[in-house]
Amino acid sequence: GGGANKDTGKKQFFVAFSQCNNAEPYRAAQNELLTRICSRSGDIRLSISDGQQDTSKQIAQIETLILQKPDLLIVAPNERAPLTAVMGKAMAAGIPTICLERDIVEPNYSAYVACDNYAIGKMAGQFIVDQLKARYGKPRGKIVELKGLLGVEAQINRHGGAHEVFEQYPDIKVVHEAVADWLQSKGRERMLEILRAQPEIDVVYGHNDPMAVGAYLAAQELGREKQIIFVGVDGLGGPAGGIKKVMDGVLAATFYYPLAVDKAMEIGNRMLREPGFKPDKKYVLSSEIITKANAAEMYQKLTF
Amino acid sequence: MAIDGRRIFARLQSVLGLAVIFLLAVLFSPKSGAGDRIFLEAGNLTDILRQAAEIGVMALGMTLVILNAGIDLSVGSTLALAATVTAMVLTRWKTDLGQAGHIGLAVLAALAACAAVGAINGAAIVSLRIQPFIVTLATMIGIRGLARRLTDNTNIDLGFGQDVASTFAKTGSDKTLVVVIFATLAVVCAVILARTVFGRRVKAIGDNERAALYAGLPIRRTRIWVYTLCGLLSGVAGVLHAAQNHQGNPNAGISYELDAIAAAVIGGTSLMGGSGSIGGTVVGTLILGVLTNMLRLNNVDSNTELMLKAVIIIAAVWIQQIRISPLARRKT
Amino acid sequence: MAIDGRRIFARLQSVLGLAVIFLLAVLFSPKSGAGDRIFLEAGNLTDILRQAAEIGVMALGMTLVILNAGIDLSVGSTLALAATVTAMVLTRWKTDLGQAGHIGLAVLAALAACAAVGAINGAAIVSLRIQPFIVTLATMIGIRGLARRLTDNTNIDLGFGQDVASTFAKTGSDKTLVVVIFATLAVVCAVILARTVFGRRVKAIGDNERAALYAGLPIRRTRIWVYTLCGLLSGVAGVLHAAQNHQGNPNAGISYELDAIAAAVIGGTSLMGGSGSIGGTVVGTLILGVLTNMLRLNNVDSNTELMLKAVIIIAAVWIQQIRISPLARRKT
Amino acid sequence: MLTVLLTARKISKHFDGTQALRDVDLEIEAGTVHALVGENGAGKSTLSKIIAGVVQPDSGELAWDGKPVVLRDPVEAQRLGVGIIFQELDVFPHLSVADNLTIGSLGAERGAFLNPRGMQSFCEPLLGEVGLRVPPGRLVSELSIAQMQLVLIARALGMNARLLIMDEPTSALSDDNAETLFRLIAQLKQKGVAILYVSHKMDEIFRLSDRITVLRDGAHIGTVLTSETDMNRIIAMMVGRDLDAGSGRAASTNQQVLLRVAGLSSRKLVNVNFQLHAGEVLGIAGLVGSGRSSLGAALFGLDPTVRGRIELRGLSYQPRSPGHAIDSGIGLLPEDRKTMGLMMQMSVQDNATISILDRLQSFGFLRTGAAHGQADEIHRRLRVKTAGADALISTLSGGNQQKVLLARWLLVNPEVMILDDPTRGIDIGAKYDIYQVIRDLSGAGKGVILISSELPELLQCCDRILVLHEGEQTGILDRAEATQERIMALATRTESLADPGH
Ligand SMILES: Nc1ncnc2c1ncn2[C@@H]1O[C@H](COP(=O)(O)OP(=O)(O)OP(=O)(O)O)[C@@H](O)[C@H]1O
Ligand SMILES: Nc1ncnc2c1ncn2[C@@H]1O[C@H](COP(=O)(O)OP(=O)(O)OP(=O)(O)O)[C@@H](O)[C@H]1O
Ligand SMILES: [Mg+2]
Ligand SMILES: [Mg+2]
Repeated sequence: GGGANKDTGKKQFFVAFSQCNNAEPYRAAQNELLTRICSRSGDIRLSISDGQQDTSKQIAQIETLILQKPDLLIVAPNERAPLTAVMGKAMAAGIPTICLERDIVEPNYSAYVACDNYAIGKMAGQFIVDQLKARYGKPRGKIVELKGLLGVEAQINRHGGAHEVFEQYPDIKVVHEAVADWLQSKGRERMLEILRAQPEIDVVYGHNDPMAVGAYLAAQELGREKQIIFVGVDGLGGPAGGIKKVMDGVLAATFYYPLAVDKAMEIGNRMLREPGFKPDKKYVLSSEIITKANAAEMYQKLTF
Repeated sequence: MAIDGRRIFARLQSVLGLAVIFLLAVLFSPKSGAGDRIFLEAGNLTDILRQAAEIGVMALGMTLVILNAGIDLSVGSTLALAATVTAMVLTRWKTDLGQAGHIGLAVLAALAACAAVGAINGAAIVSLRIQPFIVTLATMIGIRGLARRLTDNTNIDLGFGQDVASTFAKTGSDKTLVVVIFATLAVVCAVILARTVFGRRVKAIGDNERAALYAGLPIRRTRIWVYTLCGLLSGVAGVLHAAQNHQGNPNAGISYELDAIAAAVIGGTSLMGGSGSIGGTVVGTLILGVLTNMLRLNNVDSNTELMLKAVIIIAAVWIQQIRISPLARRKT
Repeated sequence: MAIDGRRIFARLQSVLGLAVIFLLAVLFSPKSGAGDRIFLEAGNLTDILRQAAEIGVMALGMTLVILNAGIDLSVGSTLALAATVTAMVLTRWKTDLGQAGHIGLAVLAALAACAAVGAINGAAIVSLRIQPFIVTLATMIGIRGLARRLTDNTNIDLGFGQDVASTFAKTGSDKTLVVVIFATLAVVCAVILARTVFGRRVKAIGDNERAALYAGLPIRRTRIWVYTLCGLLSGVAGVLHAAQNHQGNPNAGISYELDAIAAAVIGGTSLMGGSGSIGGTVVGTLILGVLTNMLRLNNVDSNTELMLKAVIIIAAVWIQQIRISPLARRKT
Repeated sequence: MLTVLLTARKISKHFDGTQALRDVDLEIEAGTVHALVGENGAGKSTLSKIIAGVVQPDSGELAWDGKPVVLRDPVEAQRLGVGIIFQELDVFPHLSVADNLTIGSLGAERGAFLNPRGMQSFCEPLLGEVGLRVPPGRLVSELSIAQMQLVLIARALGMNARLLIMDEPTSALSDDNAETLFRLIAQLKQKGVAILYVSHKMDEIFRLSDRITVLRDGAHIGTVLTSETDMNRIIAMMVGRDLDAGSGRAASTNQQVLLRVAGLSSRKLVNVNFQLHAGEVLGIAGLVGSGRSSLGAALFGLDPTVRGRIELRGLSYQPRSPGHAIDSGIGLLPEDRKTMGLMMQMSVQDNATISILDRLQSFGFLRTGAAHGQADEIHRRLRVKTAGADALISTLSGGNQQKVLLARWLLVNPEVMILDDPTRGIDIGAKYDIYQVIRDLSGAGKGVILISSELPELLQCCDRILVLHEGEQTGILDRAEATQERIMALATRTESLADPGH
């Protein structure tokens, strides 16, 4: 549990963050932001563990974390169902637990910070429709969709939200859907073949920025990048992130997927420091569109 | 099978690596509030066993395959198939067999499917004369596709209610049950290898296939059975996986084949076939389990963890074999 | 190495599988607006070559390793290391060598790092006498950790501007260049294997290590070089990967080792060591490349794609070897 | 009247490139020993394998007890009662002796579970009969090659066969083990078992057999009653030419010491001392497992536990590895060509030149022409029978494989050549060729160490014979004083030696 800081006598808090997979740029950005926030407050010892995209590993990790009794546990679950039980165990052990962006099956947490991928899908879909309207004067056109790993919540909802919009316009067709597993290299490979099979493409909608950038690389090689509007999701800061790609003119737009840890720590800090504080069960974070217009400003904000 | 002194010595040695890792884990274990070493807490030690059990069960089958001079890359996909089939039968079928009957049916269906995958592997290897690596690589790819297709790319949740699926998940994730299943299967496999005609043939064929041919051993039949058993054991691992994770996930078990092979090989089984043991594989599984637990308890940065893991795996394997005569490990 | 009729025949056969897949691809190719088969468009065919080049270059090194009766699981991580080192040197170092010099430095640094990884693999295998599977599994894990650590888990972007990094990406993703590099390296490796003392020794040691010992061959030295070359070639693949994807991604190349091994083995290289050829590996690489392209051009559902792929791989390998005498592929 | 057990009619078999058998007839009667002889590559093993159901003939028929049979696999042959000891020592190295004896045998594998006690009582008498004293639990990979041969003989005995095919069973055995085998054969004959005996050793053939069938180039040359023929006639039938048995050689007079070994000990050797002069042939005699091969291995840098002093041409020599030994001028032709000699997936040519690649290269590239020239010359000299230098070595008959290995060492051309059982499995013509090679080597001033299980061979070829007993040197006999009896006495340590210290 939290012990006394020997130097100051001030109470030190132990915050544990069970990250599902460090090895994704989005997750790395989350870790970075959380580290900054915690070090700013001075009395928080933060430990980040990496589930390495393996649910069993993440469960095992949380099990060992429970033994170490942190003052606050933040979990970014790799998968919904499997983590439900172990987070229940953490709650039962009296550890305040915050669940990030993926809802588990039972509400075994003190608070849940949600990001609405379906809403993001709808925003992206609407943006694409607007672009097509601008291009043709009416809503028509051909879209290529590059999907993330099938079955993952973000993939399902970013797909579903966008399609809800597309379906209102019979002349807008998704002519090719390919799975590129969130990867820039796969996005590029798949797009090369798609470009061969589809002589006309107006928009590429990537479920994340790297896949959209990969598609851009492929189009560039065939000299068709000027004819296509590339849209991504995530809007990470830094030179490798999607915002920079919008500034570079590679992507027409990207949609900020909230890092969520800032909100989580805001709630967490109050739970640690305000004895009477009862958090809400659920906080929903909203996305933001990033285009050339606001890219520079967002880049400043989200680059650490 | 008579046992002479040298073998017992070799066996002791193969525990040496495990012992060293165990000691390291104790030494570096963080302490709990009460000052106890967390690593040594009963809860943690049994956690290790439980966590190791899945890979362990697969590694048992893998050991049979490797002893037979083969390899099975499809075990991870087979595990996913078992998990999804179990979950589907539990959540989507209606039966009037009662909960126990329904669960039995689900498990049987999963195991049968996995045994069939193994049998297909074996049959393709013996009848088309294609290297096991290629055949099982193909089934690894194909069965993954099948599992995803069966579930339409979704995870099937088993839930936390009172229904049959939840009951299955609750029962099947019981620590004792999981560990007992692993232990039982290990003993069964060890007995098969050491005490049955079949087991001896498995080794003999892997040891020298031409001699086996000359001796008139039923090479094809034996081989098909070996892969069938391996598939079956991956199925068991898959059922456990489904229960423990409360879901049937078609993307489960990716790259588990490497862990299963590693457990067998760390335990002293030679990839050239013919030499190795189930005991060794259990030790190998535990080495990997303790190693992972040790690194995690200490909350090592995950990239550092990977680098440390590399070094420790090599060190552990090296310790296990340093004193074994160099002659014994030459390819003959 | 003289060539007799049987060898030529065997060589023709190993192209048979490729020919069949090629025909299938033509047959099932979707048509473009003008009614041409898209598969046969020059652009598509060269795309296949370019895409196959990365795995192909790795498979060349893998062939040397497998001929030597080894295996190298670390090639995917090594590729990632090369990609990240290249990107880091390009984006984070300042030099006054001019663009060409800077690019040269980046490539050299990446290749040197990868050759070092290979040399470490080789040295660990020969001096600790641990099975190559384990050693390279450990480096596969460890080097992945290193690559991630170097970049702090982020992708390093090469950008789309006029700076040195962008120039590198633009040059290095040129189709002709990539294909020429692959072809050149394939020829070099084939010559090494068939015409040099070193190549002969690589095969001899893989064929029968004990006999090689008695024949006084420098086993340790040869083996270290084999793994070094394999590391170096993975490095080349990694540099190409970075250029083509405009980024140094520490998570690149995951599970590429399976593809590289598959290319070699589909091309007829035996995992038992001693038999196989570079030509076969090139064929194996192309079989995989055409297969993937064919399935994707037809926009097959991704799960069906996996299942079809499994069946076609087995069929292709089977076709390649049906007429080769059964004795030739028995383990002796 | 003897009953014909097995009849083979017009058996033909060809492998790609070679006609191994051409219309061969054979009749084997119960209770007799039928010898099968011929040069290396004549087709003896192929015929044996056909009868054992391992190889299927292209044409021809087999009859068993007068009834036609088709043997599709070894089990069918075993069911009929055919047992075989294959020429290639195909054991299961990672299984125990007991496992090797009982696996696959029809009787010993009843039921699903192994019966360790039953196996024990099955194996012990068999091991006793062949004179192999090792624990049945010992792994076969830990045995010497002679011991493996004994395991295979025991295994064949255990099958209780009515026809026992022995393909060169004594090629790896020393004389005392061979004697045991001969006694066994006599007993089996008594019991009515038929034996097809393949060997290159004429004395054995004439001692054991009732009939002799001669094959040459896959053709049946003739079958004769042993009592009605003699060795020269058989040899003439085999080779189709007259052989020069070669006289004994003139004793070497060169006094230059090439190799001096003093107080050599290792894990398996105790205080071995000798000198080898230029042009001298030193024989090493001893029983199975007496350490003869270990002595060769120690000099060749294969044993890290060697202690003692070795000098080559007066310079101290600490063998580190075979590579180092070769560079220092020592060569070793190993006793087991399959596991220690040949790269089975490589060609004849590549196998012959693998140790001299450094000489065939410029800037690391092989000069193929040079390789061809040198190897071809030696293959001609040794009369290697092959479909061509590019043929895979695995397609050669055992004896020809051995010649290719010898060719490898002739190409290396070391100062001191250690030959460990060089005539194992070699036909009589080839054997003379090898004796000629030994003479040539010593004539050229090389030192030769000849390890052999055949005393006549040692007596014929050597200037002096060093005898080992359980790793200890029990004596060195000069050519003049050496007789079979004295060597055996030293080898079994029934004669005390000149130096009472040992
Ligand atoms: N599997 C095979 N493939 C190709 N050729 C073969 C094969 N087996 C035997 N041969 C050839 O058939 C011929 C007869 O070989 P076989 O082994 O029967 O000879 P052998 O009389 O037993 O000789 P040795 O005394 O040397 O053992 C040889 O020319 C040999 O090269
Ligand atoms: N690979 C091995 N592992 C363990 N022991 C061995 C091995 N090879 C030989 N031995 C044992 O070492 C001793 C000496 O063997 P060595 O081969 O030197 O004798 P040898 O006189 O050459 O006998 P052989 O006639 O069997 O070749 C024997 O007792 C033998 O059983
Ligand atoms: Mg023979
Ligand atoms: Mg010997």
